[in-house]
Amino acid sequence: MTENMSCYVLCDPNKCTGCKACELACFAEHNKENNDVAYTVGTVTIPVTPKLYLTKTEKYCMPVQCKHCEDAPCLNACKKHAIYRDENKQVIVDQSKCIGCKDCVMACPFGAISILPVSDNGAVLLQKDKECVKAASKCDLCTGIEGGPACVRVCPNEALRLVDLNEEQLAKSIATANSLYDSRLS
Amino acid sequence: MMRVVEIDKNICTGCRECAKVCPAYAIEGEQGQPQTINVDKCVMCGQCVQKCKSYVSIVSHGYEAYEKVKKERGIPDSVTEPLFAAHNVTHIEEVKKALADPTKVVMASAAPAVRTGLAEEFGYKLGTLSDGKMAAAFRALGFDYIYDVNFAADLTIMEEGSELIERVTTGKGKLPMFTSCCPAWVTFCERNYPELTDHLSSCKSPQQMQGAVQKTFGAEINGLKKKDIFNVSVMPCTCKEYECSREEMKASGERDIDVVITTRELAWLIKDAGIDFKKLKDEKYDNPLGDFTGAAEIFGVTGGVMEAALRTGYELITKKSIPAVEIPAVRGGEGFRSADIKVGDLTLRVGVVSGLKHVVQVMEDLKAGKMKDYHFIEVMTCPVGCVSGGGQPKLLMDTDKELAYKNRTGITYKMDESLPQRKSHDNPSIKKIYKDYLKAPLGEKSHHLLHTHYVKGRAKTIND
Amino acid sequence: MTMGVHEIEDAKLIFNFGYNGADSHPIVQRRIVRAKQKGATIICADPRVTECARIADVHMQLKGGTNIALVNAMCNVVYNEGLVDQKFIDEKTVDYDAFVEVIKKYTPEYAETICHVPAETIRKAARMYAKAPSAMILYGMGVCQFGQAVDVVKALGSLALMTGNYGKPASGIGPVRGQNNVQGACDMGALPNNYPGYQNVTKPEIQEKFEKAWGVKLSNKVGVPLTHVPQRVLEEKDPKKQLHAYYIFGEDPVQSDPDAEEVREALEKLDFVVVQDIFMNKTAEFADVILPGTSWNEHDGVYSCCDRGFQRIRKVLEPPKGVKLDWEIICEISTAMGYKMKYKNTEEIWNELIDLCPNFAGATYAKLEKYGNIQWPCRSKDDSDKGTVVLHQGKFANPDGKGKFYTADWRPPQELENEEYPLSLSTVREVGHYSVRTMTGNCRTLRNLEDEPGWIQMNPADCEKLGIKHGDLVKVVNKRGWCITRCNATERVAKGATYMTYQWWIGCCNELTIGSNLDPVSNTPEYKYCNCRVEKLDDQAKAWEYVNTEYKSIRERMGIKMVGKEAV
Amino acid sequence: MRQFVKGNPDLCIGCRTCMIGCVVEHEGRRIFEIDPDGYDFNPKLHVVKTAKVSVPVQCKHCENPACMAACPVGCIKVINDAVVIDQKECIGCKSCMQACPFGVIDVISQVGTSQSDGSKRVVANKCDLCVGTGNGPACVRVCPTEALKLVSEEAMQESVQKKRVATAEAAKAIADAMAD
Repeated sequence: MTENMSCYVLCDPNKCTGCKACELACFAEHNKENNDVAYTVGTVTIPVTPKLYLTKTEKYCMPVQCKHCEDAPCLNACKKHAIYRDENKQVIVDQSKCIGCKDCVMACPFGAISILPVSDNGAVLLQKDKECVKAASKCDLCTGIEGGPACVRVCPNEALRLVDLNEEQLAKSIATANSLYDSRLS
Repeated sequence: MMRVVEIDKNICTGCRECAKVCPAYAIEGEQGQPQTINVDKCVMCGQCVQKCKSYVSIVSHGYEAYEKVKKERGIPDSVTEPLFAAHNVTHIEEVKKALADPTKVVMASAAPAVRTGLAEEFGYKLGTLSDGKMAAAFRALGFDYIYDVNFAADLTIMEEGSELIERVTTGKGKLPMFTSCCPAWVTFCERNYPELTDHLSSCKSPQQMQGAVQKTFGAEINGLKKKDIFNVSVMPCTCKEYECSREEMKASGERDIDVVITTRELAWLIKDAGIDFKKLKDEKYDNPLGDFTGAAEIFGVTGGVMEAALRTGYELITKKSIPAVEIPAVRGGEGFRSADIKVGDLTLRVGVVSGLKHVVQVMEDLKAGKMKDYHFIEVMTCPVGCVSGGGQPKLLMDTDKELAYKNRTGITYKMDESLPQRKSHDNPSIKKIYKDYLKAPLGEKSHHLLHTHYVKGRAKTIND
Repeated sequence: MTMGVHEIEDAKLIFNFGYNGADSHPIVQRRIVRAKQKGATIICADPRVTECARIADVHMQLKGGTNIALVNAMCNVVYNEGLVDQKFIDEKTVDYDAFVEVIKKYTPEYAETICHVPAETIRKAARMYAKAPSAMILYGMGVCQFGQAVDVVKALGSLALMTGNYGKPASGIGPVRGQNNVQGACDMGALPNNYPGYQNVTKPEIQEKFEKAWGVKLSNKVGVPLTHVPQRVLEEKDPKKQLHAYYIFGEDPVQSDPDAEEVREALEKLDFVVVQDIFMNKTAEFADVILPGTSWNEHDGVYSCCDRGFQRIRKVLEPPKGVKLDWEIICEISTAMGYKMKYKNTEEIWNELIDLCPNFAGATYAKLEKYGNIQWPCRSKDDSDKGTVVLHQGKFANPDGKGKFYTADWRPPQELENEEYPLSLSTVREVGHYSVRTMTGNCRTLRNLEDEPGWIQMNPADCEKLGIKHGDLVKVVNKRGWCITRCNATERVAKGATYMTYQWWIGCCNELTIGSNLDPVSNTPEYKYCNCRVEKLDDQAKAWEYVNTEYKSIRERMGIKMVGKEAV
Repeated sequence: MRQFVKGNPDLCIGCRTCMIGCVVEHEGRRIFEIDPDGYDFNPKLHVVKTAKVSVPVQCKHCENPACMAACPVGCIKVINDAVVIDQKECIGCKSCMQACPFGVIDVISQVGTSQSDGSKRVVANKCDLCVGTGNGPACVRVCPTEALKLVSEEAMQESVQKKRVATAEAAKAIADAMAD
């Protein structure tokens, strides 16, 4: 049996319309506590910094987000140990440790990471030289947020899905076994 | 041409989620390509503005794009919230200019639904009432008179109720009569059912009544010249900006409403002035044009105009007190519902349309002669009435929509319950204005100031 | 080289054997990198993890001194697995059967015991090489600087023969020669057995041709190879055969030849030594006469690239006052010795040369100017003859037109590791410093990158055993001599093996190398293998003092001006 | 995002031309003309060779530079979007060197300077992207194998965008496979 695997959100580009509701919801959910983002747009005082990124090709589109790789190149590339694996095997960026070196961005084969400004208390954090603090921003599967991944919840087209391969593999293997059983007579 | 609702081509991702909510099928474009609004179809309801999530992003548009877009749209620097592809054109700078102009007497008046949403923009729970805080905010912003469109809502009931009674009892005028306070609906009707515009009540919307009264009666009682008065209307609606610019809306001789801003823009104005909304103490509206009843407040929700009209209509017809002020039969959500209401010997068959898409079947039935039993039909373009209007605070997550509508509606009815007068004709200031100025509903002055006519087939352009 | 250097970029497969382009010729390595980027397969045979090994698809990290066993084993795989180009062998080659007899013994398993390369890796490399649509072999000093060197070259040539890798683009075999214009020196006849253009001194018709052209009597005897000089000075008893005078031109044998002690002895004993060079060097310290020469950018001329390409070089700087051009010096000496040699310019010399060398005849200055680079053979002065990129097209350049198979049994290096000297020592190159340090040691930026006393590359495990750390000064010693250098602990070298570059005056590894094991054909010494011992130096401060004092004293002796920090 | 120079170990041959290019760019042509020991030879990048890689390492020009945050005298500044050490103000405290997780800051002694006790000034040294020269990073220009690239914000975004498109294409394939 394979290792217990981390979960991730996967989009079905056949359903995605590219509305960015996922990006906005992601931002809203992650900034309720520290940046006083409430229900409405008017409560936002900082730049929208999502953790997944709508990507358009000529024919279709979808948000790209972290796969929570089992041997995560971003985690391996991070010299500051600002990327860690939590108890649920999710790959998480500790933005307070990130120095914005961009190694993880280069390492990630999916383009799931962007370097974006960091805000606290409703304002963008500034460094000594008044430049804004920036950190790697990527999907954390809404760890610690009630209701699970916000992107999945808000998608108007149900294009996003939380993938738990552990369960799916099991279901698939049972289905395969059943079909073998069914076909044993023929 | 006047621009009311627009889609910014540079920001639109072409998701066409807006097209799904557009009741007028006005949004055109290929999937995945920037969309355009067909102005010949658009009713300016702003539901696309509410729906759009395609924001100006530092990731896809860069760091400078946000400030650039803000500047292009004439949004104050102080605004920090995300900006989206679909947006309504703001007139906030005109309001700021008027407030800063010492020669102008600036009068504020806000629609009933505004006070159910405004607080959300300051971090309050969905559907927190901010009636008193809003009055205080207007005062802090430097408005000279803090009036209220709710006053005109009561006035509307007087006029529209009387008109209904007249149509029902004398046979003068077409039945069923349709409400005319929703400008998006009126525009839709003029465009698509020109032959049926006679069914519309000739009453102006509360906003326009309020404007006309402020610049005439209001000028008189306050010793002002109407040309010095600058009327600012705050609306949960994007179409109201268009409504106030219609040629017919100059009963006072001037433009009756000078500028309309939305609930969201009022929040910008408050933030721009550095007012700490949370710290504001409740204040009162100015008399007499700021007095209102519970009947006026429920204009903000679907079925509210109907319910308010019935409360007054019942008593005007029967000369008796209505047995139950609340009429749950006309309350509800999106769609079309009808009810038979006993008014003395009369049974009024009424209908309520919530969501403009649902009006099409009604109108087709009307054309087919299937609506003969109906006396009065209320039409609201937005899903659950003005509380869900295109100018209301925009939700970051549409999963909160249901809760927002429920709470805003709930607080509207709660406010109605809490008010001393709940029937428009009980409003003392209404009584006073008829006594001192208008004389009687449907009278000559009313006809001039408070009623309008419709342009059949107002079709081709918004600002013809 | 049977190919052009520029063809490397287009190779489908490069078999890089004992050649470290990144350190020796970065510009060639660039072509290898580009080939890789363009999808070429790279096989590298090298005892160290060189830059080429690092990007190779297969790296055979063989033990030093086992080259031919590895090549034979690869041939064995190609033969046994039927990967040969039989048509090519039948039509274009000779001596195949004798060759097969030798390689039969060299199964990969057998070779593994000699080379320490896993049999499977040998098989994999052999299959890759044989199955490639075209394959190119590049080799360097890792092949040539052994007592058994020419055998390996022939064996590599045979590997290319049995797979038909000749006469087509981006194939063949290429010695990427060590020094710039070393090919030119050979082309020009600076070899003991040849006139210019590889025309043998023992052939009467050649002798006659040159006698006629120059108007003098010429000898038909083969001269003394460079590496035989010490022996001919020190050990030759017959005074007529003994060497008495030595004219050294652009060489620093004290630094570059093996067994430096022996070279110094020979120079001491010689009656008369002339050194012609651009800067002082260790050999010049023994000179009776020093003739200051001009550097590469102070004169005109022609260089030959390792791929037989002639290129014009042009003067960009005026030489210092009083310094004569090299060819002017030669003319004057010749004239003084009784042969009136006189030229107006280098073109005149060149024209004389190409008229005497059929293979160069077409490479006129005008054409070099026009085409930039002409690879010989270029036999016609006609504009259409632009030289020859690929050799051996259609038939081989041998008299019978056939490619000749040859290989030999493996012979171990002469001096192996033993209890007293448990490590092997090989000389290598480092990028930035060229051969001896006469030129690059005087280039300030290069000296800033690396300077005395150099480094000895060692496996970290060996360092740990000896208790030495990276950067420590150590003493390297064997029975011939010793030197002091710094320890470079690196995973890139195998346990038991050490490597040093031979330009350093203090960290001078040629104090230790062997002068006596020469390849019987090329007379090249076994620079790549001798034994040694590395000793830890407990008093590092004292060792540094020795290094600094020694360096200062050498520079003082050579008259190099002391300035800045060193002057203090 | 700030630009930075990135070395590619697949292309690097370890020749260190970049290091010389760096010094020549910062010291100017005078280094070929003056006393060989009268100039600083302090490359702002270093070629690292291990068993697996050869590649120059240099400052990443982090968005939130740990070195800048650690500098007690504020001599690490952002100039033209490059993180630059003002060596005139540096006190040689080595805090930045410790804070930098990449080991790309050196502490070097400056020729021709002296402290009150006569010893040479020792200051921090690292890649400044050759700001102010107008030529762009010298290391990139001189590399014979084009192993060094200046990664601009645009290039970075382009590369991320490419990867995102590829990810979307893969997701489409998964969705199509699951729909079958």
